[in-house]
Amino acid sequence: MSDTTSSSHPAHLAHHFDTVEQQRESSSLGMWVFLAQEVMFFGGLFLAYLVYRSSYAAAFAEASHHLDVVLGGINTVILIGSSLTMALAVYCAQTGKRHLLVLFLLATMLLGLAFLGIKAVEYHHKYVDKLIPGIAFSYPGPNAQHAQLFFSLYFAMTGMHALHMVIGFALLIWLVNDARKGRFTPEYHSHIENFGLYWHFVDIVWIFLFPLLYLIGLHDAAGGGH
Amino acid sequence: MFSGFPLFPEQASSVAADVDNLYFFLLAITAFFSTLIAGLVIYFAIRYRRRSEVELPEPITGSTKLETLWTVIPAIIVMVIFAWSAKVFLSLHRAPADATPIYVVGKQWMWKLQHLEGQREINELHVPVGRSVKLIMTSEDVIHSFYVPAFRVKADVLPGRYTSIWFKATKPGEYHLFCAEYCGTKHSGMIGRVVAMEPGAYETWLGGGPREQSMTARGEFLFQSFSCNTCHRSDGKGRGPALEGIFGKTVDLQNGQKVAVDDNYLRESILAPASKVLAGYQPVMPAFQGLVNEEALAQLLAYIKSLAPQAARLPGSTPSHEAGSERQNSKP
Amino acid sequence: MSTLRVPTVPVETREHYLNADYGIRSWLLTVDHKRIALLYLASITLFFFLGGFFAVLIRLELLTPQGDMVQSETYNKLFTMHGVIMVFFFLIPSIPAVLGNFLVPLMIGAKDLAFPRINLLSWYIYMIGGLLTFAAVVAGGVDTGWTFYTPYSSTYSNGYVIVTGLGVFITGFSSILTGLNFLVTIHKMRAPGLTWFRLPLFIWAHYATSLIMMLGTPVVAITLVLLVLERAFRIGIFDPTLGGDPVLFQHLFWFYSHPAVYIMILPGMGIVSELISCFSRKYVFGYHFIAFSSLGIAVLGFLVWGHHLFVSGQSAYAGLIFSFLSFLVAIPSAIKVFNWTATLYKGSISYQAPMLYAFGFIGLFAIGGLTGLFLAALGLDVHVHDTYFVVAHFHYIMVGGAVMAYLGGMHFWWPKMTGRMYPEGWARFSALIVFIGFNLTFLPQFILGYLGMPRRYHAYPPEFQVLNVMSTAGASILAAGYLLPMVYFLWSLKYGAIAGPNPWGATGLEWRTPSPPPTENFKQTPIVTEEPYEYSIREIKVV
Amino acid sequence: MSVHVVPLRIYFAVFASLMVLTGVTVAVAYFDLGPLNTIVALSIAVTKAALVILYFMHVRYGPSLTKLVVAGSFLWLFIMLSITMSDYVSRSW
Repeated sequence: MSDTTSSSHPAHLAHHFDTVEQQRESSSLGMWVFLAQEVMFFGGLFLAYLVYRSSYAAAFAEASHHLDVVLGGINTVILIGSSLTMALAVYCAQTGKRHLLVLFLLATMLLGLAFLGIKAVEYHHKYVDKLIPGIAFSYPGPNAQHAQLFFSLYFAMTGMHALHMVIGFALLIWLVNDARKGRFTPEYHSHIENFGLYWHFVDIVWIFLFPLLYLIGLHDAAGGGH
Repeated sequence: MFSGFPLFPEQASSVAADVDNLYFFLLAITAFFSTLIAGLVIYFAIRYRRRSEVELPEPITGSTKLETLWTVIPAIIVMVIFAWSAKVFLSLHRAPADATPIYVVGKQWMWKLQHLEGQREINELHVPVGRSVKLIMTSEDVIHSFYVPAFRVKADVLPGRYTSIWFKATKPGEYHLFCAEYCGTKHSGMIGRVVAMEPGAYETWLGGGPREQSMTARGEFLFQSFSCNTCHRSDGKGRGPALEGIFGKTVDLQNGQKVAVDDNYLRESILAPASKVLAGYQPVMPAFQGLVNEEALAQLLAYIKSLAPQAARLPGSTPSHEAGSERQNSKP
Repeated sequence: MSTLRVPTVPVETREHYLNADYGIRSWLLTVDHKRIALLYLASITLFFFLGGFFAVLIRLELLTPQGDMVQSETYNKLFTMHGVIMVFFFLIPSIPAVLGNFLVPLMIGAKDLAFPRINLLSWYIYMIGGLLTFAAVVAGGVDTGWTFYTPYSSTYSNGYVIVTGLGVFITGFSSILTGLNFLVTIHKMRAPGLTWFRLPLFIWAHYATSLIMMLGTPVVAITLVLLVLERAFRIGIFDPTLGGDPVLFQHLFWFYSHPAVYIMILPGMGIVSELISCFSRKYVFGYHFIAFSSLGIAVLGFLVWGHHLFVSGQSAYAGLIFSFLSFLVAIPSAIKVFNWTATLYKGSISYQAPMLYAFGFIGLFAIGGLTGLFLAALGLDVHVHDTYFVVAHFHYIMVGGAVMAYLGGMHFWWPKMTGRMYPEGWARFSALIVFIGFNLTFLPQFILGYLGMPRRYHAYPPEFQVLNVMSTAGASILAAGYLLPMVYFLWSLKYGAIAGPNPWGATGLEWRTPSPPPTENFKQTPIVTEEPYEYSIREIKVV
Repeated sequence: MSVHVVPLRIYFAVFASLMVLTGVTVAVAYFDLGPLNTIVALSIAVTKAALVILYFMHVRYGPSLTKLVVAGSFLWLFIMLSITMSDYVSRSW
């Protein structure tokens, strides 16, 4: 009975929730559950990677020499940096620093764009080197077949990751717009917080992709052969 | 057997009775529990039918004793079934060491079979009664499944690797051979028959027909025409390891791992030799992927497996525990 | 609490969710969970009859052994489209998206699901996926089997694999969003006093189902993405000629698709718990055990997918593990069946139509579950794998179980959804017909399977004909049984008696609001002070 | 509102640790440690992910339900990976 509806119903409280607290907790839980789903989505790719890496370890190590560790490393730094700016954006939303919020969101966008740009450069190198399975692929040596598997997985995994970045970028445009209009307050900024969770998740995926794809063959840099 | 209105398949192999006994046991359990539940539901429904709109049933919320009972009893029953079925499965899975190999290739939509003696058949398999036969199977295209209901055996036939089944026919006759894994347009036409014959009749059948070279002989011919013998010398001084007696051993690889030399390892080592190179050798062998077809590959395997052990020693080789007989499952 | 004779207020004079607004826009843009449930109801019914139409053609073809009615390509497309449509577009959304959508907020005293707009989005996603798949059917169909096994699907099939795969992929997200909505709603939107152990078992079942939707569906989604890439670009992941492993596809596919069976059956179990309790006027026997067995099934259900791979070239040792785990799932299912039976003991049992469906469910699910033991048994599965035994088994679970429960639930909550009663006599008759037709259709298939008739066979050896004819005869009866409710449900919309808020004298919050409910479900947020299924108190408040 | 505001110095400390760990994982990759290479690389990745989850994503300060969701999702991932691998490692046994 004790319904709280009419007493204090802020504009941003949807009709079917009783309290702001309930709405905030619901949206946060919803986001976390969504991320759990994302873990399993990428999990399928990691499983495929695990299976073939364990079967064709040598070919994978050799094929990974064709990835650019420097660019990959720079991208890792950029992406972790963007996670920091995103975390700071959430901080500003929590503490009501409206202009800084916009600034940090823009910084996150910029770093995200830089990441995607470097990724595009890497993809282009692969295209020039004929290392894109299904489009242009020619790989020397006896491990060609299994190297193709490596590159298939490389493109599937980084491609899915990049797609998530692109979606994140689109969402950021929308968030920046809302933030400029001052839509977010210390009481109501679920969108910023939830987007932050999403962005950090994308960062975490990369934290695993980087060593698994770029670093596995470094220690025998002499290259291939077995 | 191709007519009438059967309710139960013929038992024509040594394992059929074991499988059927398990089946009858499970049927009995199913019959008992479905009758019990249906009986109780019907009895309660009649006995406690609503007699008046205002009646109030006695409140009963549950009974931990009963819950324990109907948790523990099913648990015990399923564990019994598990143990029993695992035992039957392992006997289906482990071929006797003396089983005669027959090589099977599935393709859309036919079965091609090769006997060691050289006979080749299509959609028909002749086997002797009373002798264990092991089918070493692969596919040229999609996944098929070799299924002989009367023998109660089945295994998927995959492209790119070998799988196997074994059986010992116990009753002469003709039995259905089905492809059980959906494989495209004429899936239901990928059928044939297995003819189980008395040993005498089987020998006659083997002797009849056009004179064929044995698989080993053809394999030896291929071995030489591909010049395998220039590197895989029997004295162990070639660029590749000597192959005499290698089948069934466990060997050390260059990367420190160990691998059992079974049909699938030999297959991979011919088609993509760089994947798992023996310790002490260089990856210099060319890949034969696309150069040998499945039948020729089977002949090469038959030849390599026929090579008797020699004095030439492999680095770090040890005899394997099992004779590599049922190792048809391997890495992708 | 007398039932059935409470037509106090004519429905039309009161505002409720159906007459709150009119026009096509008011439906297509609605965020009311009850209206979205009806959108789903209309769409899945269409898909059900489309899939059923394919089933009829399949059964007609199998009347004769020669395979002489349609070409084998056509036959392969028929069973593929039957499977794809029934599994992904009917069974998986059926109970959750229709009854769950309608009832979850009502049962927990909420005004709506936590994310109403996402709920509407999920219906649109479902429709987009459905239309894509339908487009593939119209364009010429797909012939891979609903399991899409590689390398047939990736390399050899001539059908519209990519379009169908994308359709299923997209629809997966509708399932994910529905599950997400339910999870958050059940966690965060329960009425005051409605503690976890006061929740109806229907809610527990949907909670467990939602867990599976969230954790399983994304895996099949990425699998289908890889399949589409493989088919479009030959990237090699499932292609043995490039070192890929087709069995990996099966692992990924069944990691979702085995738990998906529990997406279909768990909500049905939830419905049956409600029905048995209501029509015997008793607290559900062993409430906690039923609730936890739902969670147990959801968790264990994720550990058993490999029993689909016993003869697929999976390692024998992995087979042993999967077999063992599969047997464990039998235990929570057994617990449920025994508890339902015990609920009847000393009850006050009436045989209204929903209860007849519940009885049918118990019987058919018992057989379906017990024959599952045959398939979990390694040594026996080798023989019956990929035969009609499997076909019979999973139809007993999915059709005998899930569809029976779905129909039972539709009959039970139809008065709540529409405010009208359907003709009871016809409903009982159709329950009987469905039960008889179902058994006649699928019992012979167990025998066919043990005889060795493989599934997906267009033509078959002549000695199997008698059993196939029996099966086809049963299917005709079954089809009539499914058409009947369609007719009298539609009839009841106009001519049915006014139902009143609680025609069955049931407990549960959904019966404490008028039928049909107002847009925000309750005039005031209800406060729950009693245990669930309190039939012994017999104070069912009618608002 | 029970929003926990994480102090800025924690964000910067976490960022610095992530950078250091990135450097370490690259450096270690140049040494041949045998099978340890993968173990070290993954341990570092897990540590980094844990830092991001606990601090950037506020799980450390969040409700236990969130912790349960995080733990559950990784448990499920582990189930999928480990049971599937049980097939691959035992195929040639």
